[in-house]
Amino acid sequence: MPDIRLQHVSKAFDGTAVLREVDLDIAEGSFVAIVGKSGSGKSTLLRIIAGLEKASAGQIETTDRLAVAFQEARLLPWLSVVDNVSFGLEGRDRKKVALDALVEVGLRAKADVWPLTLSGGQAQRVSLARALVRKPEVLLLDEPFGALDALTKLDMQNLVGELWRAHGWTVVMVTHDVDEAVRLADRVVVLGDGTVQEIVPVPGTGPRDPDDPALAPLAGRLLRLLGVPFAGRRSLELETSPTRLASSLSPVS
Amino acid sequence: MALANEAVARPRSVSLDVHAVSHAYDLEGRVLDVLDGIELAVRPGEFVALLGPSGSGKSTLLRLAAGLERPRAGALLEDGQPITAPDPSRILVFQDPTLFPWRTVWWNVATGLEARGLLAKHRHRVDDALALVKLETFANAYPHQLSGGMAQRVAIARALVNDPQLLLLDEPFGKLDSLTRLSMQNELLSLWQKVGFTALLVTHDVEEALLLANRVIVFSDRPARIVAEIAVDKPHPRRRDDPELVELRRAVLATLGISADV
Amino acid sequence: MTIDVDAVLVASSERVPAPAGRASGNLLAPFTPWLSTLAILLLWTAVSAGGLIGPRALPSPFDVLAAAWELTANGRLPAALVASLARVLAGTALGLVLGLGAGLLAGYYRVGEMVVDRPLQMLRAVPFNALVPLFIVAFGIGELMKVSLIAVGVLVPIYLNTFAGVRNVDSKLVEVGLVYRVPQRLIASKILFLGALPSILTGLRFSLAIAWIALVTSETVNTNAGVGYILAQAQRFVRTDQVFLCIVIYALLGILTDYLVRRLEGRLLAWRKSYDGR
Amino acid sequence: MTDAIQALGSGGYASAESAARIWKAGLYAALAWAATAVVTVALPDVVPWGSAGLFAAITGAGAAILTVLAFSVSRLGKAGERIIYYGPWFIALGIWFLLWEVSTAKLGWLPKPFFSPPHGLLNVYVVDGPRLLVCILYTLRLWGLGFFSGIAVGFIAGVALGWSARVNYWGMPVLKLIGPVPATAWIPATFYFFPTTFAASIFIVALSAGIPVAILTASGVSSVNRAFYDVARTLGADNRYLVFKIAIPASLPHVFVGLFMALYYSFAVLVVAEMLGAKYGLGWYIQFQQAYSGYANVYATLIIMSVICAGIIKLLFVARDRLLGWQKGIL
Repeated sequence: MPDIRLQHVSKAFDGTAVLREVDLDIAEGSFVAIVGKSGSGKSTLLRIIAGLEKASAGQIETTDRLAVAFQEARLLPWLSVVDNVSFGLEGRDRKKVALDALVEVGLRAKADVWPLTLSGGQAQRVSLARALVRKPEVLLLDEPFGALDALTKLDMQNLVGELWRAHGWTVVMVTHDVDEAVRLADRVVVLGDGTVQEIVPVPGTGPRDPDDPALAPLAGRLLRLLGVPFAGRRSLELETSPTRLASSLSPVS
Repeated sequence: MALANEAVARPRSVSLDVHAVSHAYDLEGRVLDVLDGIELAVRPGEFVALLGPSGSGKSTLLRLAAGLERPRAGALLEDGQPITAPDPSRILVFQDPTLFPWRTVWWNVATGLEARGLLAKHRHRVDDALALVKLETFANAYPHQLSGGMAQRVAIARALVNDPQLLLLDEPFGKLDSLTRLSMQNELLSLWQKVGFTALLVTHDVEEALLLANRVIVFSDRPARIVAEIAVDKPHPRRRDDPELVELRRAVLATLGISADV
Repeated sequence: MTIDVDAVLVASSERVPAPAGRASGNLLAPFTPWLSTLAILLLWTAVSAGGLIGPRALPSPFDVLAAAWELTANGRLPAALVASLARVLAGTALGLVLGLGAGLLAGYYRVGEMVVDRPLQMLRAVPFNALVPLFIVAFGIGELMKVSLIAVGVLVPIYLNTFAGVRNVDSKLVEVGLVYRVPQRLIASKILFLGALPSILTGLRFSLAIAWIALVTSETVNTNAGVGYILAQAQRFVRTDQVFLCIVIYALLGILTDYLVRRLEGRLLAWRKSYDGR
Repeated sequence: MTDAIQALGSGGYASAESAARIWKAGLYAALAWAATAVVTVALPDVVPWGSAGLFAAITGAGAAILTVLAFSVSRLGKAGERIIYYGPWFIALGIWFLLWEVSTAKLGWLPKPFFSPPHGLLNVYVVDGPRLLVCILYTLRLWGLGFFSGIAVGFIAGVALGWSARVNYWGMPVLKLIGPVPATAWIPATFYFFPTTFAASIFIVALSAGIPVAILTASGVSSVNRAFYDVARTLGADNRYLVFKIAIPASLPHVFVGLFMALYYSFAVLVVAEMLGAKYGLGWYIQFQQAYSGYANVYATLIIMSVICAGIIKLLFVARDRLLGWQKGIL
């Protein structure tokens, strides 16, 4: 039974087609990564699932109980961390629920500070906690770690993977990073020219060891599908010839 | 070694010597030690990467090498000459492109020449530098019209137009999306191979360091000391899935105290 | 938790170390910013004592203090202060309520913008001081005219800043509210209003400066109480010391309100503090 | 803004759809204007105000132009679209004139000295035109001298305060001290210091304009992202270059905020300065006419003032948009 079903979904902005006839079933409890180049329409797809954008055509079946974490944590800077997490919740125990969620993301100690004092990784954890307290069925991640440094990113991937295992959500993650996609997802959807180019299954369950030898060829294949050859394999093609360069960049003084 | 030969073939690159450099900042009355007795010799034309945890003082070392600050102790030498002030022979490229938003791409690149009064004679160099990063068509665009990758390319062109002998790179690709980052790494590598500057790269990304550098220096937590030095004796181009590199990567991550396994 | 070295870098890479920083170990450190003020006072005393200009044109600080004592002793100054402050408070409160209301209306609703924005933009183009004759026609020459003149002066900047503040709140934050199906009233109060607050407070500071200008203006018209009245009297009888006293009082009141708004900003915008420091 | 775009869009749509059709709003507007003209000539004034014929002629001509436009506007392209966009305003204006005319001159509902019919205002321009023109010139001279000298000094002081820690150390407390003093409060004191009231008035206007510019320029310069200086220094920039090519352009957005504040303050102070000591000028004229209950003259002057102020504000906006074009997208 699919949790999210997209049928013939199209979207155009001012006559320019961004998505064309996208069909996609996302099974309950699965972790799907959507990869694509800039402008491939992957963020638009996520925004349509989240209900932030209306499709120009097609049907979408989804659940009400969904939460989104964006690339920027998008915390309200004038509310404390715990108030951000419980923002919009009803009920007496909202503060306790929020504190529990902060414990889960490992930031209980920062409950009462202002968001602007947090590092990028911490802010992203708070944003995850804010999603957690809504007890979602579906978690949408829009390049959640794109702005983090490489080491923090590894930590955050581990956290998201563990939370996914613990809560049994359906997760849809949009990312640029094929390594991230193969580390975490069950299936990787390659988006290009507004349509699904290919769906690549990933064996095992995430979060996986990034040095797992099975992952490198997968990542390589995804990169080729995205039109980026393996780093280092590509021959260096510069339009300027070395001789011209040498003359043009001769010492000035 | 091949590298030494290359260095001979590159008379326009310089060496950088860091001798017993320590540095600290005053922070609200407290002294915050950042660097502790750093000893490092970078050969002409070499590509060295600095790896370390957040806030470990890697960027500080680059600021010292650029001459933006003077170390509290120790000395930094460029080709044997002490570094005391910023000089266009050493250019620092920041994590943010820090383009001047009120100047067009062309004028951003021209800044260094203009500041030194060389612009009138060397206008073509600006065009050449833009061609080098394949942004000729964007010469009249303003920075806010550029994507992150394009802006970082402009920042690199702005550095290269001055014919730097030492390029200091402070996480130059840290804020780019990963696909753009891969192609920018390739471009940087090819520029280094063709232009022949000495490069010192600060990065968080172990893979990036291993793919690009001849030598990887690992810093400890603050105050930073050098805890490991790894020579990467592989010719370029390198493959990401090269088993030796994968093994090195695991070792480096372990040194940094981060387990990639779950 | 490690300290963000970037923040340290910025803090320590000041171009020139500020002299205040050098004296930071000194016991007198908190008073050093006032050194230049002290210097001005000394210069003032020296010039007036030197007799270069003459007490008619420039009374010494002591003359001004004496005038203050004289007017306090006969009760005129306290009464005037009460009258002036009451005017400013009433006018500012009125202008604040109207300006804030109009700004929020125009900021939240398109319809509100259409109704409110055009007339207020027109009002903005008229120097409010020039409206004095009209206000006299409409409200007479009593307190009502003075209060409403101040209110109009205050209203325009508050309105402009509230409106711009609401409209400039990052739409990405509003989007968060939409995704999590937060009720409209919470989006209005917790996202749009709080997000506009920095801008509103800027408007308030600007407005208070205007309020004092408006007060001075309105008190030149048929006043029999207030600091402006003392000023007018002093001018008529060429009591230069009292004229200067009134200027000093206006200055102190202006500084006081500026200080109060700063305190208010410090409280309400505490969340920005860490950010501004970077 | 979006409203404008939408309205423009729908206007264009309407005109494209009915190239041959007439512009109805234009006809209604013409009707209202024509009615005003007829009422003005046909009915007698309760008390004569003068220039009724001229006003009727103007509104009548307006009605004629609107009628012609109603049939030709679809052929005027871009300009036509703008005219169609303002169509409702033409109607509103016509009705407003009509009501105004009837309620004041024709029926005398609103009392005579305080409320003037539109042709009463027109009469002011006709009768007192030359004097008003002189007043406008005097006001503009006073404002221009005061404002520009004020912002020039304020800008230079602001750059120095923002750039040099030493200047900041000594200067900022002084600025903080005199900044909040209402500029009008200085007026009595300045009369002692300056030889002429004119010089005193210029000083007051300059002060009111200079202080916000100085404060905001200083905060602009000191809040320039330090990374810009670092970049420029590594590229070989000296201090001169840093000030003129980095600090000043980077702080321009702040400077413009200061300029807008300066404009607002300077207008307010200008009027007061003219009311107190001047021999000519719009503020003086208002004061003078008020004393003789010449309220039509007061209104007429207010209209001139708001047109001048709106024009200057507009000019400043244009200047800002040109100079800060690079900022688009950041805002």
